[in-house]
Amino acid sequence: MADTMAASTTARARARGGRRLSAFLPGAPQLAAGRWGAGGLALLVWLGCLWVLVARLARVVEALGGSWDERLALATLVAALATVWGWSWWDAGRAEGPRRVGVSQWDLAVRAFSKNRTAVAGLMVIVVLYLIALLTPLLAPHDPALQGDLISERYVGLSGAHPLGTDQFARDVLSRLLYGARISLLIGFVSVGISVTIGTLLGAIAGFMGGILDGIIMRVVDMVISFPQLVLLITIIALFEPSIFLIVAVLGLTLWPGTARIVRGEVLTLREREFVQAATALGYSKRRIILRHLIPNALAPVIVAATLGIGNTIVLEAGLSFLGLGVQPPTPSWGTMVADGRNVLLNAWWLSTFPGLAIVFTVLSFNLVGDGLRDALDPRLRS
Amino acid sequence: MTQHEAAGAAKSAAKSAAKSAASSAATAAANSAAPSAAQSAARSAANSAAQSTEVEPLLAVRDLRAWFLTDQGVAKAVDGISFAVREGETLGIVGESGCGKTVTSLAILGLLPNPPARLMDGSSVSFRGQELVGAEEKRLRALRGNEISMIFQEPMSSLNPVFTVGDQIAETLRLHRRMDRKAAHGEAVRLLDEVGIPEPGRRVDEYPHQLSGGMRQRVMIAMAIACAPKLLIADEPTTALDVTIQAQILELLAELRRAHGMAVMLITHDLGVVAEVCDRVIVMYAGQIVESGTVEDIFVRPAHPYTRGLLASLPSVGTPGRRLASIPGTVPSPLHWPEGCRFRARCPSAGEGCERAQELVALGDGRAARCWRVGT
Amino acid sequence: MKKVLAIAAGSVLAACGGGDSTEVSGDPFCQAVLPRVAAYMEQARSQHPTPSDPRYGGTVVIGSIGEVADGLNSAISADHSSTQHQQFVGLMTLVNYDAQLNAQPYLAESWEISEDGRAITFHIRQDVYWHDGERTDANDVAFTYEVVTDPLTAFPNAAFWDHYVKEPEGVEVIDDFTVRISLEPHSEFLDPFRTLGILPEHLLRDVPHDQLAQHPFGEQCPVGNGPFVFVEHRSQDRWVFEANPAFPAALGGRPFVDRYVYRIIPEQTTLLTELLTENIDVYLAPRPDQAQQILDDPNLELLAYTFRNYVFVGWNSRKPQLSDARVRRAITMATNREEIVQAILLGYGTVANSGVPPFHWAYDDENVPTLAYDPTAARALLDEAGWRDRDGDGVRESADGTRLSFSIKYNTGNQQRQDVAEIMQAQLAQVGIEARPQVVEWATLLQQINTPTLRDFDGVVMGWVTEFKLNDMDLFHSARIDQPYAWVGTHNPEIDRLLEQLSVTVDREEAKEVWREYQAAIVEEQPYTYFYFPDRLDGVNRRVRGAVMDARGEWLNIKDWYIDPASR
Amino acid sequence: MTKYLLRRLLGAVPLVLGIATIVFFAVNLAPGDPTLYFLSPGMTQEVVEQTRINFGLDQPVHVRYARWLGAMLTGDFGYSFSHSRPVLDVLADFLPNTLLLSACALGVAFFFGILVGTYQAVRQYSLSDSAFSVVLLFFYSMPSFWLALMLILTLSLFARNVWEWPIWFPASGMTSTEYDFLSFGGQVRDRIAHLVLPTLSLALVLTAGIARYMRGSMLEVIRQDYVRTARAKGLSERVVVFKHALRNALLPIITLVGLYIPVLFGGTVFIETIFAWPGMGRTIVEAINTRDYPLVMAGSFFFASMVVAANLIADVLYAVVDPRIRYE
Repeated sequence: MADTMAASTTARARARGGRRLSAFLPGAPQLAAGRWGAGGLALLVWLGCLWVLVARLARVVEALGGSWDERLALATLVAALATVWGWSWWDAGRAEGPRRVGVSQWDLAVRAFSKNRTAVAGLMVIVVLYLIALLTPLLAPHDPALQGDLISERYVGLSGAHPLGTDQFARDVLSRLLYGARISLLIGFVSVGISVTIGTLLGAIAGFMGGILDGIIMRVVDMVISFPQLVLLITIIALFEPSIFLIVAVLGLTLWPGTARIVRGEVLTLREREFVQAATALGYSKRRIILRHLIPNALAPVIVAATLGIGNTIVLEAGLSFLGLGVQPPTPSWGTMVADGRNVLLNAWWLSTFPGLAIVFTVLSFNLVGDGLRDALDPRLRS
Repeated sequence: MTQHEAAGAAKSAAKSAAKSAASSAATAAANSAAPSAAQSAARSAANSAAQSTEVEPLLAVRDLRAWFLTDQGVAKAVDGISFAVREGETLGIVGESGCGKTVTSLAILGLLPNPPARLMDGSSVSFRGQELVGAEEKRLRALRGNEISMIFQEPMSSLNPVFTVGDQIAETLRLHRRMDRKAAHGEAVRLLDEVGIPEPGRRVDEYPHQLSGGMRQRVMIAMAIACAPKLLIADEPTTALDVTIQAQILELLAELRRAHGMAVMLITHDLGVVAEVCDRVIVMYAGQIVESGTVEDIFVRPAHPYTRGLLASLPSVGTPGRRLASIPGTVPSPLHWPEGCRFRARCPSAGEGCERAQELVALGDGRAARCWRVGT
Repeated sequence: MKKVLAIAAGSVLAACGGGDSTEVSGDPFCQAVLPRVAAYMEQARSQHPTPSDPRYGGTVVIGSIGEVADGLNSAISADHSSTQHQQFVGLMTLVNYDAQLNAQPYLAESWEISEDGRAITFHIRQDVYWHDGERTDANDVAFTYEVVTDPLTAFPNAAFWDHYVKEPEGVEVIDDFTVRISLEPHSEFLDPFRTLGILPEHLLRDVPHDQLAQHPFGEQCPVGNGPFVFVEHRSQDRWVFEANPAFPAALGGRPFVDRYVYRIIPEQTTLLTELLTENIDVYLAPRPDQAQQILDDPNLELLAYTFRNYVFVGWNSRKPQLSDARVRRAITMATNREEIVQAILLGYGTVANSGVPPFHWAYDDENVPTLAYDPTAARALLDEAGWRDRDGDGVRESADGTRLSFSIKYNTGNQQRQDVAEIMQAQLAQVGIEARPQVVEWATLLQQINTPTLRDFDGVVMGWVTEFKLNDMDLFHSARIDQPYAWVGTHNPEIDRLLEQLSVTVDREEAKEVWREYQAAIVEEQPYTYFYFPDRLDGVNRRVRGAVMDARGEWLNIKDWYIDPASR
Repeated sequence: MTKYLLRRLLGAVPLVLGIATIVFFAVNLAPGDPTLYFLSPGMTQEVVEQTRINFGLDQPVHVRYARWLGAMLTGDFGYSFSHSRPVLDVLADFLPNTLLLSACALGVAFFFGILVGTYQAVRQYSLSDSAFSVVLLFFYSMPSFWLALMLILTLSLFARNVWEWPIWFPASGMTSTEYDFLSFGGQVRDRIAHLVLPTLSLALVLTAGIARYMRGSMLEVIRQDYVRTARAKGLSERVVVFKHALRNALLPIITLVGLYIPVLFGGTVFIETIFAWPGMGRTIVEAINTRDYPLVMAGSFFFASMVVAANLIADVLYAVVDPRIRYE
């Protein structure tokens, strides 16, 4: 008995020390304890936000009364700092003692996911990306649409004033890259959101109801899937006036069949399972069964498909912009930047290269996380 | 039907009837002691005659240690076992699952996946005087399926679903016997007939999923004996089959053994099978041999408490209503074998002196047991 | 195992190796015509052996982003590269222009104009043969004239023939080699005959005129009488021509190069790469920001010359913000066009003040007033016109509160027009004008600005490729306000008068004076903000010798190009 | 089996017609009108009207749809006015080139995808396994047009002019201009040289996908009992892996053919434009821009039917390879 008593006191002492450290450097105690994923991310976000606060103080103050996206950026900055500090304080404070190990399916999945190093790295990149996207109004050194002196500042290579060089209108490539991130990530996120919701609903209905409804939905799915996605997109977008909303709507409305098929497959297997039969026996309405029982259980493959989908959508948007049908100027998106820079690839290589790399690394992170989720959520692989 | 056939069928029918009632061949053997005991005694007598001239055993395993190096630590699945198999002899290897039976068989043929498995230094497996541990892969391959072949437990998944049974049998012939395609196909049909598959001419070009479990095991056997191997290792060949088929397969094995003078190493956890088929038996527990001897030694005069426990846990027709005695506890994890006698925690007669590591005490005439009490 | 790899590798190669797609077009017309051409060429080669001059031989390859859209069918062609292939490669025109833009004899040996100026009589050369052996004669010329002046054909440049008498009375075959065409006297009356490639009457006479557009003659099996003979056309990929040994010696005889290939490569980065890796000899119209690469490469030479197309922003005078000429002038003065020429064209271009190209005899920049870049004057002009920034939001409003804000439309895929719109947005903002660039798909944009009842635009960035006979009638004349191209809806009696006078002044010296007055009126009215005449750039490999390119076109003297024997 | 094929074919017909109908109404309901594309200075209103009649565009939409559907059923896909040739001729020109490029890309992707996937599975957890995984994922996440531009920059331009490598690849076209004068061997080499960069640009993305599936499938198969039986028969590791294991691991990969064909055709739109490859993908995009209704509809009709055919072939192939499947 004696030694356990001593152990807990030293644990409590160490916890108090951990807390003091996390007060100044959130994430540091977790990092010291070897949890480089969570710790690293917390520390990175903390230092990043602090730097933004200090380096861009004038912009922060100005943002108070600024436009909605500046106020949103400010809110994100404050929220990020608060959550990181709070989490680190709570986490460091928890006594070193036996931690209550959750056993629910999600806890198992989270633990399996965190063991996969590349997936965690991918997740970190995504979190940082979304943070940067939200903080862009404070972060971007110049206004993306500001055209410098067309004679002297055109196609200037990497320099102090313009860390990533300037484009054909002497605009700052770095600022356009940051604002481009907002557009590309937004399009990726929203269109996948639309397609996943439609796909899940229709898939669940088709799977659960069966009969002619299933037949119709599946015929439509076959039709949309067997048509080269890109040609369908181009047909629709080229014929109407291209704008972000049209792109998001069209992407959302043509990408849902993939999810629908996955969900229908899951629902078909789930439908036979006892707990669904039990629910019908209890007299639940069909709508309730689909929404409360079938969909939550079919979520695992949907989440994986959604994560991979975002990556795929960003590549698609870049493709559309390459054909001149994507986001229209002067709003920058990564696709348009690569397209604009392609004709001067030889003398202004940075115009296409940096947005191209941005696309690859973002899509890579989404794919890594998608793979990690697939392995973590797939019970068979967790043997 | 030849005379011998009739007798065999009659005998096996009677026995399988008894077995199907309560799968207690050993007790049946013990109850109707007279005929089977005499019969097995006669057999062992023949063997012992061979034994006396001390000819080099067909297979000699000396101090075999097969350890698995996993993240959680070293799993000593097989921890120093030695035994021998003589020409034409049927050796039974018995023990609860997880005691290292299958690992031993795979170690002999060098089929353990490396990593994570490794044969520790000092392990030796010599087959007809030729050392296999550390032998060149090419030499081992020339042996497998040719001089030592193996059949497995799951007939449903042990045959390749996308090749015809004929092809899979012919493959061994064309590899080891350099037969051309037509000759190998003809030989395959003959082998199918020899293992008792009806209409072999048609069946040879069918796919595994078109055959029943019993028939697929017969195909496995045909594949194994294609090159008339000296030793056949059978890893739980009948466990996945239902009782009636089980008897037919054992009958087939016994027949083939007599016809080809082939030694059989039968791995099973079913003592009834051992009693019926084997000449000698070794009982394994926690990666070690705890007792070895002839079938009679083991069934009539079990020396090691673990063997006695195994026998006691067999249901027997003769004594209805007797509570089955089961051995308490479970087999310990190979990651950290207990100190001293590994059966100590579950041994009813455990006591002072069992904390020391037990040696295999020879009891004369090839019989031995790993328990200090045995010597006294 | 080896077998598996072999099969897999073999199948991959076989799939890649097969699939040859050169094919003789399945159309019956072509199947009848092409063998005759081959036979005649065989005979011509033996009759006219290649002279021993080292300049003969080799292949020249020209690469461009666009297909020769209408091929050699001059009855339906509106596309610049098609007309050039008709004029200088496959067909022949009655007259050609020299460097001073004076007509020179070509298919027509000589011509006379009647005293009252109401008829021209052309005398056709007698030594010109179609590539299938038929001799070219007056019937061909008459047939071609009838085709292009018949409204059924829907000849795109029908306006060229405004002042000519329509068929059949308009043309008369006097004898096999003489033809008379009647017309009303007007300026530059020979110009249409410089652009019109003469078609083979013996092959196309029974094709109904409204079916000519769909006839395979243009793109699948053209038969011409020019310096090059058609060999093959793989759509969207390449055109292949061979030297015509039977081309009249008096006109220089067969071309030096044996073969001329025209390759279509839609991506400009690829085109530049193919030029730099010497897979093509000539890269037509590279982008100004690619010029530096061509200048840096020792094997290449960059030709830059003023050309006859200009880019402008047309202002819809029906819109309240743009109805006042002072506002339009202020917009022009607030745009630093000189800087734009430097920025977008890297200096390869001249600022334009009207539709008259710099090389044209009517061009005169000394005594025609120009609207130089002067933001303060622009602000003053806007104030004078009653547009002031009343609510301090940086954008001017009129007295009744309408904001001086409008859209500038341009078509997708045209980088330069996008640049113009984006730069104007930034520069006009400095004088309190809000200009919103708006991209529209090409065909949709045309419908919005061409449909008289619609005219759905404020500003539109557009460009014209003019012929040498300048004619702004369709653009600015108030009588034609409901024609497709009267986008800006100009109502200016002074401009109407000058336009009518210009179209009938025959003598160039006299016309110059009228042009000066017209250009001054245009500057005053400022219906367009004329931006620039972009120089035409061409990247040419030094192994190609003797190439002359100017406003008249790139293929101008392709029959005199020769490949340096050393690097053939 | 033939009854199954018939059933699938009958099922495919409404599918493909449905797609063609979607595209028909998408194209026809959009603003803009093809004849405007031919406008140039001086074109009078009557001329515009005349062209519309010449191309039959003056009819209301439903009339045109009925006429188009009727014509299509009799095999007449109408007339392409941007190419001024019957649509079937245009397709005959371009479809083979796209099929050739797609076949090569698919062949290369599957060949190397399977090879790499198998190698990774056999060498699981080794350094090369994780190295391959990261590199493959890198290509899998790359937009094909950016990859194409980078390939041109490096393997065509820099290779010849900057690094002076012994071999470099042409950046455009299907054959060189001297193709007709080359020996047969020369012609094959020339064709392959022109195929390398476009095929690589299309195939690399697919290879990454196939390798990932193959690795998973192979790992699954290697754990099976019959692989252990094969080893117990004394077969060499290579025979065990490439004969016994590979055949079974290939089964799920075949279904990928149906999944990847649409992705492949989508990719051709960029690759054919960048490498000046006269193929169907690029033609359809140009047709859309020029409102060439008949060509757009015929093109999408053929694209869709090829995808449906690919799925059908994948299923039939599956039955051929896997004896357990029998379609009645």
